[in-house]
Amino acid sequence: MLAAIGVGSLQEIFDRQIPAGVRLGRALELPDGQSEQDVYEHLRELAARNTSVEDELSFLGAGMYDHYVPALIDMLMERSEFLTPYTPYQPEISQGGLQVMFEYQTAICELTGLPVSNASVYEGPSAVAAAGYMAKLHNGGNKIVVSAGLHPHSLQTLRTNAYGYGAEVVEVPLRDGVTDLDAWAQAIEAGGSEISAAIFAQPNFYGAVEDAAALSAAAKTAAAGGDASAKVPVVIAQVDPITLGILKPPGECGVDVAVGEGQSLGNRLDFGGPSFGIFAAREEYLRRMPGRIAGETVDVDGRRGFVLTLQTREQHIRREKATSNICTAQALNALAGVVYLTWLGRSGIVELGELLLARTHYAREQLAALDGVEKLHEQPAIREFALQLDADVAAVRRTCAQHGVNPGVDVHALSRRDQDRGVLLVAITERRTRADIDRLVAVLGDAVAAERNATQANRMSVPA
Amino acid sequence: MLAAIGVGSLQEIFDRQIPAGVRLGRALELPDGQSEQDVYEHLRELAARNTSVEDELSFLGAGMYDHYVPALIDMLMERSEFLTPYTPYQPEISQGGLQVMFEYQTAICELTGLPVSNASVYEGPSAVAAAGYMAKLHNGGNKIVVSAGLHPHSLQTLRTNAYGYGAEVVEVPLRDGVTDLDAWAQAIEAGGSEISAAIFAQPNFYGAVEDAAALSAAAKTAAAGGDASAKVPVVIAQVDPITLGILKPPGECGVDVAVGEGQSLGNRLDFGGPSFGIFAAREEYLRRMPGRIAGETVDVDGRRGFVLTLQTREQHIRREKATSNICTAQALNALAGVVYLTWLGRSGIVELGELLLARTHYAREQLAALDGVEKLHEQPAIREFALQLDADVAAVRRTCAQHGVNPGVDVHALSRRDQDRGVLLVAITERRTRADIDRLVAVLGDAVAAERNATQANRMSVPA
Amino acid sequence: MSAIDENHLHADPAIEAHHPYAGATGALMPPLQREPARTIFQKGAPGRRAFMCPDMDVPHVDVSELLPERFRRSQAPRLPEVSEPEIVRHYVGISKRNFDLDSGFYPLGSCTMKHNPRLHERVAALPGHARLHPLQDPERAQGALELMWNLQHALSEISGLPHVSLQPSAGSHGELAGLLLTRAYHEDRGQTRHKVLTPDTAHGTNPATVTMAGFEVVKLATDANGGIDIEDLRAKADADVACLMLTNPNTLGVFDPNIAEIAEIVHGVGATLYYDGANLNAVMGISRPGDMGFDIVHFNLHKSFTQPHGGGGPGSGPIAVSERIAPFLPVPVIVRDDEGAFELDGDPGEGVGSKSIGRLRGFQGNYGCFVRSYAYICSLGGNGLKDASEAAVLNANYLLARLKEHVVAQYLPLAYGDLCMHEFVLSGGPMKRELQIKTLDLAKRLLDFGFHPPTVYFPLLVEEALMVEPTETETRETLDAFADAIAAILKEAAVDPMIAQFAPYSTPVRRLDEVAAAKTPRIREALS
Amino acid sequence: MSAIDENHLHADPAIEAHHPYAGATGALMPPLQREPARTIFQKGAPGRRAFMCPDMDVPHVDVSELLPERFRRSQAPRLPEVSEPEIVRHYVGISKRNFDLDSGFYPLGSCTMKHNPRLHERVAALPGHARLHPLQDPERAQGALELMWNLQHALSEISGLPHVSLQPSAGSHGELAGLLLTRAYHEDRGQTRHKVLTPDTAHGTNPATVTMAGFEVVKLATDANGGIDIEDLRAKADADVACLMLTNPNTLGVFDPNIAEIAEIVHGVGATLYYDGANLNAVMGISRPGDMGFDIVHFNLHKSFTQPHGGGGPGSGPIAVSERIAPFLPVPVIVRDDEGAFELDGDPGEGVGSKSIGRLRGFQGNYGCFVRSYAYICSLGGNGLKDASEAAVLNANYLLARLKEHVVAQYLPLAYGDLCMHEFVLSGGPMKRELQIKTLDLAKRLLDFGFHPPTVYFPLLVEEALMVEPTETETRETLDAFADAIAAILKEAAVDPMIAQFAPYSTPVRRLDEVAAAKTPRIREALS
Ligand SMILES: Cc1ncc(COP(=O)(O)O)c(C=O)c1O
Ligand SMILES: Cc1ncc(COP(=O)(O)O)c(C=O)c1O
Repeated sequence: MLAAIGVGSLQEIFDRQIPAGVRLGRALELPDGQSEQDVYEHLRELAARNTSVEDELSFLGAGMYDHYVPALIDMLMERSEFLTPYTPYQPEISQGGLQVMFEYQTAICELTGLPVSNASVYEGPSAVAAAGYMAKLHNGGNKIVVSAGLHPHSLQTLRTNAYGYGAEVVEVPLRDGVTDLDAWAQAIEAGGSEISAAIFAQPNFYGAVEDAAALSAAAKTAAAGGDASAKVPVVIAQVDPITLGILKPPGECGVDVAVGEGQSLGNRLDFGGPSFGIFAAREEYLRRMPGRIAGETVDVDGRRGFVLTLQTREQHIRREKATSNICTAQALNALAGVVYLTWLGRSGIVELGELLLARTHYAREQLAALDGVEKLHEQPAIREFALQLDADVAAVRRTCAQHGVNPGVDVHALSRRDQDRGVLLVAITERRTRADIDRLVAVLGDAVAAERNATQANRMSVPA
Repeated sequence: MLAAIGVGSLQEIFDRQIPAGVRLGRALELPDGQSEQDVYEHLRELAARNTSVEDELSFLGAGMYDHYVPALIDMLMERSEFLTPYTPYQPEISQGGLQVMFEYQTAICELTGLPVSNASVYEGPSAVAAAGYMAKLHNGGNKIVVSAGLHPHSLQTLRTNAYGYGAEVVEVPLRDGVTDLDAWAQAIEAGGSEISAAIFAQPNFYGAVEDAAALSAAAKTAAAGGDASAKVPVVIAQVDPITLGILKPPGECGVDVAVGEGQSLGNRLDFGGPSFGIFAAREEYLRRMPGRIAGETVDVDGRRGFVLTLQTREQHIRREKATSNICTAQALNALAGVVYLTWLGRSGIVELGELLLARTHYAREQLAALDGVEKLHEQPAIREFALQLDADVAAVRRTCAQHGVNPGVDVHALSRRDQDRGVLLVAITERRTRADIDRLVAVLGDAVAAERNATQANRMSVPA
Repeated sequence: MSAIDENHLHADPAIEAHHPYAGATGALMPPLQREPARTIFQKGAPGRRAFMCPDMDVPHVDVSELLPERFRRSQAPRLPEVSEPEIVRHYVGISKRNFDLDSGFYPLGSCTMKHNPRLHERVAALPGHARLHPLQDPERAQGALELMWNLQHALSEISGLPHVSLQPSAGSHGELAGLLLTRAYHEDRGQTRHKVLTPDTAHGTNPATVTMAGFEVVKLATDANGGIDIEDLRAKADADVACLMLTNPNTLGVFDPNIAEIAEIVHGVGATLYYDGANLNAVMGISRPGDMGFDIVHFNLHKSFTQPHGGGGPGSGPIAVSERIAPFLPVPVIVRDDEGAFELDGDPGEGVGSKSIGRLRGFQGNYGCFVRSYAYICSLGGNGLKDASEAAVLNANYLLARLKEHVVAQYLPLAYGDLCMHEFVLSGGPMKRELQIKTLDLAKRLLDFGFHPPTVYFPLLVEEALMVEPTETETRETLDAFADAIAAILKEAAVDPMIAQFAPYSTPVRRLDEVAAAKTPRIREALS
Repeated sequence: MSAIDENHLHADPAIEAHHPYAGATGALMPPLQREPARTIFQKGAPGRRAFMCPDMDVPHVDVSELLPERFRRSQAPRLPEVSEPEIVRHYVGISKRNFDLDSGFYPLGSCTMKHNPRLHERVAALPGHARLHPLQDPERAQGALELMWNLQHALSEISGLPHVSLQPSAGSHGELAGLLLTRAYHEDRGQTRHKVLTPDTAHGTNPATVTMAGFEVVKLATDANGGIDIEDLRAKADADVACLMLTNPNTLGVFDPNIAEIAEIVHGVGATLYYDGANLNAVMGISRPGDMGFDIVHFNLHKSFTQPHGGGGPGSGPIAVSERIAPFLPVPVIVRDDEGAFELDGDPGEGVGSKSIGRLRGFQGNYGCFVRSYAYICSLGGNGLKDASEAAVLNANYLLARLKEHVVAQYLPLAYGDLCMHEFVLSGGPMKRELQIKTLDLAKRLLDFGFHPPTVYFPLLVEEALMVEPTETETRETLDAFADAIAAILKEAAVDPMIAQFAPYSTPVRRLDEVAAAKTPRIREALS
């Protein structure tokens, strides 16, 4: 090969191109390469030091959930034809991937009740930030009103991004577990035409079902202040797709843009990623949406086919004028999403929603009946709810762990907000049976009791 | 659909065809159907009650071995195109499977040094029995001489089958760990023209490398008794394919037929199956071989292609005159086999053989140096060897298990032969590192010592 | 294609719509499928490799000290020398030259090509199953033994026979077990019987097994309804008959209406009645072999219980037997003690296996297949199994009806009866005579329509037989499309039979010279 | 095909050999690939389903009691109604309409389509990784945190920069992080800068990111050697420049010979130097961005570190930074205590992340990608990574040389330089003028030869650009075959350019009307 190239050595190729001053004159200080079995053993050993949802009875949620992933998804995701291609730049030989995107978009439109969807963005929180950016492009406002009911990671990600694109984030507090409608309307009214977007989560971070229609309507009315031609904020809802089998879809609640974390839909937990972000909107936002969009067309022989479309939104065509910088997104994860939705099917998604609703209700009532445990709010909840413990959450969780139970997320540890002290967020998926819930009730009840006794004892032993 | 069929109900279809007297008038007494996740949980729970080679440090072998299966094999075996077709009856749309068979046959021929191979039989022991049947078809003899060095399962399977096809099995004992050459020659000579086959294992069940060339030569000489035209037995060797990178191939040792268990080649343990059986032979046996054989040919346009060939051997063509009744064999497992051999490659199979040889030697010497532990024989061993313990093997194994070590197979428990009392069969694969072997030495040493002390103590406490 | 006059191909619009030239532009075969076949031995280059050997971590000892020269291989076997990416491309590439069940309809009669749920692959791959050594102590393999115990129980209930051995590796292995059991049973009663009756509709494995088990085949005729000719049976059933092997419904898709009488005759002469379970998919939860009078049954887990076929295996062929056969069952047998713990008993003192014929293979059978089939049974449950059989029979009858609707019945009449069980057999005789295309041509032409053809030329007693088994997991749309394809091919043949005679046109290779392959067998790659 | 005169296609034997009609019989597209596209929404039937809901095992409460009517969905979303076998067939079927890396050569420039070892999929699927909840307590996720720590360390060593954040989800997300870090860095020093320099060879994500991060793009020209035009840089580098974003080797495959000087100029005006790591595959273990003077680097784990592309993601875009940038890194950061235990620190008091820009997404990043890339780094080791880069550069230069040998160079000259790094860019200008086929035509015709085309029409400054990146995992035989194909297409075009102009012919669909697609977008299936 060197002869064909016309060089005397491999080294020569590098010497002729890389200035000596920036060449690394030594070997990389990394371990030696290993055989396949050795790497496997090493990674297996690392995995063994993680307590997965297979190793304990877990009620962790707060953004990612241990839903059952049907086996056919693994099989499809592992097919070379889906696993190994790049983004479909050559549509003639990428009809498989493009059709999946088209089907995915259809499913997301159906779920959200919105007419357009892209083919995925990275994940949930960054989808919120991306929607915020789109709103800014849309109406030029530089303030974003956001409910405190958003996931803390979404709030933080929004702030980080807004710092870049130059928007101020105004947080609206909750009341009775849901966005304070008055404060919401006031914040929007106060911002006036500066407001680019109004964002809330449905259900919100604490598991409460928001009155989405009321929030949307209030946002528009408050902004318009009676003026029909006034600029109104883009109403953005961060939704949990798996609840949309039973929950009124954002498109029917006056929402303009629905974003959300797609992990629940057939994606594994993977310690937080990769998963995918949902991004759907009303028609008028189509040409400002971020990410790939597959569209239907015909070939020269009149056959139906699919292409990446509306690419003039995108970075590779529009560069600095692009509506987003996103390039590689989450095609394979979105494939899992649409296959999952297909597997659930039209009636399955409703049945699953109702099962989650019922089990969640059962768990919530049973747990709230324990001494030292109260509901954080009385709002309806679908598959997750917040409890207020009269005990140190960290200590209670440690005790539960000793019994193989992970009772849920320590909200304060996640959010670092004072008002979240003592709050435990419990997620119920279809994998958690009634027996599992009963076990949680028993173990958590004991743990709370023990912790309260210990605290009590402690208090008493301290001289007044 | 019923209307199209022209019946009033589904029941009618059955009523019109199945006599009432043989209809099951009740529901099957089996549990109700379950959702996918419930079945998964149930099967996972069952799996959790098995101690796999991931859960302990295992030196089990005796026919199946914990070799590393490269990940690409899983991927290929799970491809729908390989996993789900039937036997390739329509060659035009089965070229993938047929080519794999052809490649497999090539690899097995290379390994064994024999010119023809079929596309697989069920597994090891039944391959021995099938070879015995072929020998009977070949020369009409009704006695099979067999070395006691065969795996007990092979011996037993051979006997079961021979009971059917009407052959007597004569066992030749071992001496110094290998087939007693004199007894072997005598048995064959004594049988004369009645002998259809002479069978030995290489390496044998106790891990010893046999002198295959001497056994083959002796079999032919003893039978012929100097008469060149005399009927000679078919010499059959049961081989361990993974040793054939370094061990002289049967084809170069005068062996006529090589059979063997293929599990070591890229197949998982699966508690004993499915795996595949190897069946290779000299040219003259080609038209009497059992099982599918893929052959090369051309299509009407002159393109190279593959078909199932020599089908006039087979049951679907020849029925009662077929050379075997085998139909469904082990195509997918054989695929794993040839992919594994390809992955190892020409030099890899030698390197692996040498690694096994060296680690086996190390383990054997270290273990034999323990008090109360001796080599059962001094013959060369490649990746398995037998030890004689001066202690109850079952008790020793129990103690080791408490330390997470499975030191190998209790031969007596497997064979039920008196002479196998106290014999432990230790297998070393490339997955067992030197550190693992050192741990085995320590744990086994302690266990043997403890067991001997206990026995000693016991003896002393019993009044003489 | 030279043989075909392109012009009249387009004469009939119905033909045009289905013709492979329809929309010919853009319809050429993709290059990767069109490539001439090259084996892995023809790829790579010296020194290339995928495997990286783990470290030689023990003290170096010269190989010659450990393995004397005369036992050593002098030259490495000429295995391929290729990189991992080359291996992946090679096998992924040739996989695309296979048709498979996940890609299309596969109505291969007698093979029960039902959907293979992926859950089964997932659970079979759990390390506790897949990486369990077969000689693990029973105390530490309780999950596996319980699974086998449960599977035995389910198969017993489904077959209506009390005892099960999971050991045989496939259907034909089960048959061999059955005949060895029969031999042992008779010999135990001091009888040596020589003959085994098999109907002329029997699958080839039945007579082949008879010979391997040391018996002689006696053929039974089929009557006008497609069942056993009772008179022939009566004539041949004598005290030298060891067994009658029967498939019911048989390979014609006909449930023998005289099954009770047949059993009586067979038992009357002291013979055993063997049930070839390949067609069990017709009757699960509906009719049980044990209740019909069978003594021994084999199951094809890879048919009725959806173990994937793998292009020709693995399979699994458990057997169920009546009480009188039970003592002879293969060892080891699974036993359960009072505390519910399971054991493998290789030498039972009494009862099941106490007079065992011995082992049929190594270890405990194809456990990996047990896991899948057990998962299947758990998924469906008792009622689900019955539903499956009902749907299988419904689908077969619907497809049959659709084929009767068309011109089809004229050329491809149903061989026997009017309804069918889970499969049916058509005769291509009229088609051959009137349209000049044989069943083989029809089969090959179906490939161009994206269907796997039915089983052809079996059973032997039907002229130009076409044996169709749709299974329960196919949709009505698929059955309709298949019926339409058959009709289209017949119509096309009426215009020009050469189209089918020269088919297929859209496969990586076309008709292959099987005669040449058998005449001078090339069964391995020649290496230099 | 009507546009092509069949007769002269066969004029030249070299053309004939590669022409799709060669051996036309038997070369029609298989029916399953030829079928018109139908989406899953067009399949199935009312009431069909795959999912079976687990038991409602808790006391029944009416849905309306739990969720008030006004919050409830009135009609179920019109998701497909299909059985499991239908789902499998549908998606397996459409998967066959994709070309993929496991099936053929994929020299997509800038995308580093190197082999994806299956070991990575195996280890990523281990439940301890795949089923680990992102909010698991760090004490019980030590394996995951250690893996991330080790990966950070490796990336730090490879880039020559001390601190790493794994959080960004892809390359462009890393870019965004990098510019936000730049903003924070300057603001921390009391400066508000507005401009970011990007060369005209930059990937589209660079300028797009600049805008998203609130900066303004200032373009830099490319000099005759394919590097940055130093004079242009000097002219534009001023105190309002926040950053220069550079790819090195750049998208022309050229390693900028003036990199040291560039760094000096950029640092001289107080700006940061950002390294777009998409082309890192050229220099691993050979030259390090940190040593070149870069402050911030993003990695594309899905390129250099072989995370499979999945048809457009997932990816992962970790960043490495110099000490001065470290305080601004995203949170949480991984810390290790004295006993070696790992923690996630969301609010570090000092050092790394102490003045953090905040989060860029949920949780800790695309951990599943980390597992794969970490496995890759463990497999190759330090030397193996260097070997990989060397082989990538060797392969690129060999392919370039092969393309120069042929007539090719005349029609497809190398745009810049004589050697290249891991990829090179040809210009199709002469080809277009002299042979009447455009780069697009060449690309489409390559499809008929079984190759994925190179990246086309990028970088923008090269006329009719063709950007070729073979990667190190391809064999010489593949490179030769690709070079031969290009030569054959050019030769064929000399005879009849319409062949390429109308290509492809062997794909499930042919050229698609993209204009119509954008004009009246149909981006979802219409449902009734
Ligand atoms: C009726 C019948 N009997 C027996 C068999 C043999 O079964 P196996 O292939 O599992 O050995 C078959 C399989 O084709 C069959 O169809
Ligand atoms: C040079 C260059 N920079 C940046 C990117 C963007 O990377 P990603 O797709 O991971 O966002 C790419 C990917 O195509 C690229 O080639």
